[in-house]
Amino acid sequence: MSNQLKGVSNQLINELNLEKHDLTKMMYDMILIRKFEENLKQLYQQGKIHGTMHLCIGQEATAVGACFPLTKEDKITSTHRGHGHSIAKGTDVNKMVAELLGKVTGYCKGKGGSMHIADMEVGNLGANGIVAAGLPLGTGAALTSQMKKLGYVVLCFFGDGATNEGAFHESLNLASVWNLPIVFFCENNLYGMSGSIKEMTNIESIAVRGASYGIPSETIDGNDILEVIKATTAAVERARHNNGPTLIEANTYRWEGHSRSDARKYRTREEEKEWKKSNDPIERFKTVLLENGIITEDDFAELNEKAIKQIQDAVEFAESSESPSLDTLMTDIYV
Amino acid sequence: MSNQLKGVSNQLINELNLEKHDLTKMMYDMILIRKFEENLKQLYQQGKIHGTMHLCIGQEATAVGACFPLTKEDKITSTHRGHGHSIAKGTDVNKMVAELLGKVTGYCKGKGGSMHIADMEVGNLGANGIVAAGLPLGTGAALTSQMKKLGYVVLCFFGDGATNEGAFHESLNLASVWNLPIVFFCENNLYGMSGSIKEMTNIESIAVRGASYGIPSETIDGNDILEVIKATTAAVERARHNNGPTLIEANTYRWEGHSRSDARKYRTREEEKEWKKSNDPIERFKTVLLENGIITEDDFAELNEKAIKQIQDAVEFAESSESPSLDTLMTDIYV
Amino acid sequence: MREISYSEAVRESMSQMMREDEDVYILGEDIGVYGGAFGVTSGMIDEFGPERVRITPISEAAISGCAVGSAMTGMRPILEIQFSDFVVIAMDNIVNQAAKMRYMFGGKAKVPMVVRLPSGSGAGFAAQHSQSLEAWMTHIPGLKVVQPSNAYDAKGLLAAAIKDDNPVMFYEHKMLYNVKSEVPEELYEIPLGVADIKREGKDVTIIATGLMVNRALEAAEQLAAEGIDVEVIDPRTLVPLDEKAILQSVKKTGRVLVAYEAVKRNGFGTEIVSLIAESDAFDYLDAPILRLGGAEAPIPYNPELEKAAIPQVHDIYQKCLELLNR
Amino acid sequence: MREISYSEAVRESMSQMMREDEDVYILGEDIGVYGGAFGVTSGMIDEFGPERVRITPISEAAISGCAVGSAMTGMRPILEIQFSDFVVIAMDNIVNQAAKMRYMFGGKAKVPMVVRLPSGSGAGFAAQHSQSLEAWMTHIPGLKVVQPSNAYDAKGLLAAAIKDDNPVMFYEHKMLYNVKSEVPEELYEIPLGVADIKREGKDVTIIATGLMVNRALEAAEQLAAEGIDVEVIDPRTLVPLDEKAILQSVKKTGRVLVAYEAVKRNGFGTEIVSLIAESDAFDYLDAPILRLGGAEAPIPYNPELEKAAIPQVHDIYQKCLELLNR
Ligand SMILES: Cc1ncc(C[n+]2csc(CCOP(=O)(O)OP(=O)(O)O)c2C)c(N)n1
Ligand SMILES: Cc1ncc(C[n+]2csc(CCOP(=O)(O)OP(=O)(O)O)c2C)c(N)n1
Ligand SMILES: [Mg+2]
Ligand SMILES: [Mg+2]
Repeated sequence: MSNQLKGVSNQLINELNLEKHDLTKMMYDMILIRKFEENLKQLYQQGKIHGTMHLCIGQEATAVGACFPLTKEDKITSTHRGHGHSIAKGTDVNKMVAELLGKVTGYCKGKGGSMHIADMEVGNLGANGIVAAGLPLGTGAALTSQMKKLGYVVLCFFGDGATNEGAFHESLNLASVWNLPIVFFCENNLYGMSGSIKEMTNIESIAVRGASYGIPSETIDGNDILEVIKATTAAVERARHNNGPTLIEANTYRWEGHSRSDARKYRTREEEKEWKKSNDPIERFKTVLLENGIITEDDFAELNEKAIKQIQDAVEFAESSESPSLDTLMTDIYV
Repeated sequence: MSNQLKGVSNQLINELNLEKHDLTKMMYDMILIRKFEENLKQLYQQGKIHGTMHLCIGQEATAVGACFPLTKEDKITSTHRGHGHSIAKGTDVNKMVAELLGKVTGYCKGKGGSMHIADMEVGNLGANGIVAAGLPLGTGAALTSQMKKLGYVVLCFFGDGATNEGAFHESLNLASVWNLPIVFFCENNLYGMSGSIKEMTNIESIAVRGASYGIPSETIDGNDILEVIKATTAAVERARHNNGPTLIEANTYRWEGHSRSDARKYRTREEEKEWKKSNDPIERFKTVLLENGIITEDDFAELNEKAIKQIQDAVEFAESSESPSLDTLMTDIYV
Repeated sequence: MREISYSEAVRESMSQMMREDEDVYILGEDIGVYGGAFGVTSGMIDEFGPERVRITPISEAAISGCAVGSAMTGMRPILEIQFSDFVVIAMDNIVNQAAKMRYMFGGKAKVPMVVRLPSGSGAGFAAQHSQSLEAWMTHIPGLKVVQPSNAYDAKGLLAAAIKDDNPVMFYEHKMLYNVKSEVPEELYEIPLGVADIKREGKDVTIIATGLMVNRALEAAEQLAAEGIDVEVIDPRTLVPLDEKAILQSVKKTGRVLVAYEAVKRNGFGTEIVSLIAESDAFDYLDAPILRLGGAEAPIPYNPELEKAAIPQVHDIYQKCLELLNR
Repeated sequence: MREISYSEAVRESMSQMMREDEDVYILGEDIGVYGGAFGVTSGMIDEFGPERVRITPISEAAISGCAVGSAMTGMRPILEIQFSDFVVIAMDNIVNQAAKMRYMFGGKAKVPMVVRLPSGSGAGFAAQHSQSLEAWMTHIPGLKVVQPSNAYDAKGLLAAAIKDDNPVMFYEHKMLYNVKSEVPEELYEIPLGVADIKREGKDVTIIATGLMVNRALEAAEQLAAEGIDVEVIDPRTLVPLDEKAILQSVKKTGRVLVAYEAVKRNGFGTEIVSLIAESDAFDYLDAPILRLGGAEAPIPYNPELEKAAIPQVHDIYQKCLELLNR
């Protein structure tokens, strides 16, 4: 990791004044997401998961950092690449793995799979298989908060690719005009499925688009969890105090292919290596925590073990769960 | 008319170096549009036109000014409020009135009506009943020009309200990324159907949205035809020389209601009066032409007479035309 | 009983529901002082204010998604799509989100929303403003689809739709807005899924939807003069569909005409025909199951052409004679 | 003859047409080095370059409209919608623009474009990536709708679709992409509107579309073992529909099963049923017209549930027995 990158984080850790407990929890969540995804990859290779799935390895800091300032009452909308968001928002990994294995104990009783995990109880309004679809839904959820004076804030996750959908444009405008309590959080991982955002737009950064709606926006280093926390906390506060939406663009990188069938021809192995080597969000956070004496190497190893164990348990839970009975095909269609 | 407004025009008429013949033709076209619309209003009141129609009285300068730099090979896409655009692009008023009366001699053989007038021969790709639908179509027409190296430029007309549609966003981005020969021309007449653009967005001007796509943009006085010509000429030149799209926001005002059933409760009669009194694009252009000795009051009166006559002839042509035979119901569906 | 128009009935139903339940709100383009393109929401903003009668930008994708998002979090939105043709821009939210969310989430969400869709031809608005696309919606599990043919039904069905916890597509017909009929002042509900036998008869069954119900009734009057006794069934809700009422009538008469305004090919009438053709009522049929639907053409502007594009009273009359080999 | 897969057949057809006619180009998301979500365009960018194999932003509204705009001005675009479910975002351009433009303009425009739509379930992609919405398109006058069931048909029909001067919705089935069959190397066209009798028989007619054609053929084999002689008709194009072929077969067998994967309610099969029920073939029917369609549910993720959601070979087999009262 470059000294420059470290410098920012070290400064922020003092500025943000976070409790050790919170920092450790976030470190743990990031590791948990990584282990979760690594395990899914295996399960997929073993043929235990079918269909498709989109891993977020390399993007753990945006998920965990953006969810940190949120209370349980606050809500998120997520994407096809949503496992990290879900875990960070407090969604139970047992039920997540069970869902991925198509089991009745899964969040969706096996009916939804990776792209439709939702957990209303912790404010997770759901992953989504349609690019940018979470933005209008989140806008509506924010409207409920405003109309019913519930005080909660909505944070919408979406990718760089999603910002070229009409739904992005219309939602940001509507949220701005109605001054809704919402944070639009873009994970710019440089690519859509294969389309490089540099080629899919003609602008320097996605954050410039905020100005089209009178929405304040900024671009941040999405692999520095502390920077993510800082920006999101400010945005959530704005929303909470009726100051309207914010657009955050967090730069990051997905280590894996888009989905399981991606030969990654649209980018170089060197680029990937560079990100992995010098810009791993977990390594970066770990270094900051170590340097600031928040955790030790031993603590980190322990967190790792614990996460591995938690995922193992989740896989066991899922594997030992029942498949849904065939008659559930026709339930849950109407209330 | 304020001295300030006059000043700009007087300066421009020298700068733009326009021929007397062109200036007179434009004056005539503006008058012709006004007379056309006034006549439609009458025909509608007489029950000779049914359905709906959207008058552009008060917006003559944008239509005529924006079409001036276009050659016959260049193309426009238009809107529900498209009569002015059509006339300015050279579409024949006889066939337009015939279409509005549902006659077989109309542009669409009576099948399209006001919202679907098109004239491929003069590069008029059509009005459109769907707000913002002309933008992606125009983008495609510009792509044809680029791919087939045809050298033509496309100018898309749309309203302020249309800029909140996803199609606006997606089209500007696509046109920018592909560097297409297109001009996005927004007639900002302050209102959608009833929604004030000030309330439907949170921004000072629509032109700021260009930055979201890396598209140069500017806001102009749309009731000063010379300013319209200047901005559009520059934009068309940019497009023609492969320098990509431009976004122009032209401020103007529609004098009439949105369509024939509009009680105009969303705006004041004072506001209307103010625009009509001190910002009539025809009066403004006339004054400049008079002051610069391009035409005389007599010339102007003559142009007026001629336009009235031309519209009378068009109405006569239309009224004496046949209705389509019933078997045309099932023709023109497939090639 | 007092008579009010279809459009007043819709407004009254919304207003009464909004007085009863503060979670109900309406959103759409130009629904404030303008009163919406067809005046249906006229005056509502005065009573309920701009918070509950929310004028939106021209952004069908965002406003439909916003309706879904607010419905899944506790509100009961009524979304007015200005002309039902513009629903094309809102389809993702209706089809991929609202309709499927409960199922995809394993029953852990509900989306109580009503989408009001002024549809149909007859007003000279041409091809992009005159469609009848309700059949699309019936093809999407998770949606309910309602199509009232008169003011009384409109009021009661809309109340039921607003109270329903599922997304309901509510098709209003532009040409019915000004048609008056007797409507009680108090709020009442007509349950979704119950057909109405608009006229009893024993010789022929006409199953008609929307505007065609009224035309079928007119044709039935003319046929009565010829001694032909026509039964007219109005399903009122296409999903859920009152199959029983339809099949019973078919068994009784043995002759069926299905009449709808939408494009004939694959219109909702084809589902009704198929239901009958695969059922035990098949054995009671004394004649082919006839259909009348809209021409397989976009709706034209010219009024005569426009009229020719959809079934008229006389067409219905003729088809009934045909069914009786007369 | 050599065998190639359905997906190779689609690619070959596009490539051969692009070599023949420089106005043909393809646009869509990730169709470059990625080869598209299903690899159908693999390698095409190498031959034709990024100008004619145009990778687009994720902007279904713009790219569909761009296709229409370029088609009406002289190009012949092939638009790949990554999963047919995403067509919801492109519906305005398809339904209100492409389909109606020629008509609205009184015959003064044409829109020669093909929209390729990978559809259907079976791959575990769940509710938003597995739909079969071709029935929507058949309801829209001005569109043609094609649904090939094997590699040979796919190649020839696609060539015809690309040469057609109208907007053609071309439904490809994800589960067929890897299925191989004999396909000539040279370019050939299968005219739109001509059904294919995939198997001749005299006892029962199965009219099946898309993936169901293959299942019907399997069921027919099993039924043959029981002495039941099944005719399998594949319409191949839903619009225009080869009504004659269908009605002839019905008159011959007197027993009909219509099988389709799409949601049963208002799927395209209902149009086929209705056609038969209103025709003179009605009098030849010896049994009700049976239907098999997808469950009236969103497509679930779990593989067993997913399988249960659409007709299987055994279901077809059973229904045929039912038709014969066995
Ligand atoms: C409307 C729509 N179009 C296309 C797709 C196919 N698709 C799924 S993910 C994806 C790329 C999304 O890119 P981005 O928004 O940057 O998210 P990322 O995958 O990088 O997290 C695409 C094209 C889709 N699911 N929905
Ligand atoms: C997609 C769509 N939504 C709504 C409408 C109804 N409508 C027609 S014109 C209009 C207002 C358009 O405003 P603007 O773009 O500013 O154009 P103007 O009428 O002012 O010229 C509306 C809402 C439509 N035709 N299409
Ligand atoms: Mg991305
Ligand atoms: Mg306007």
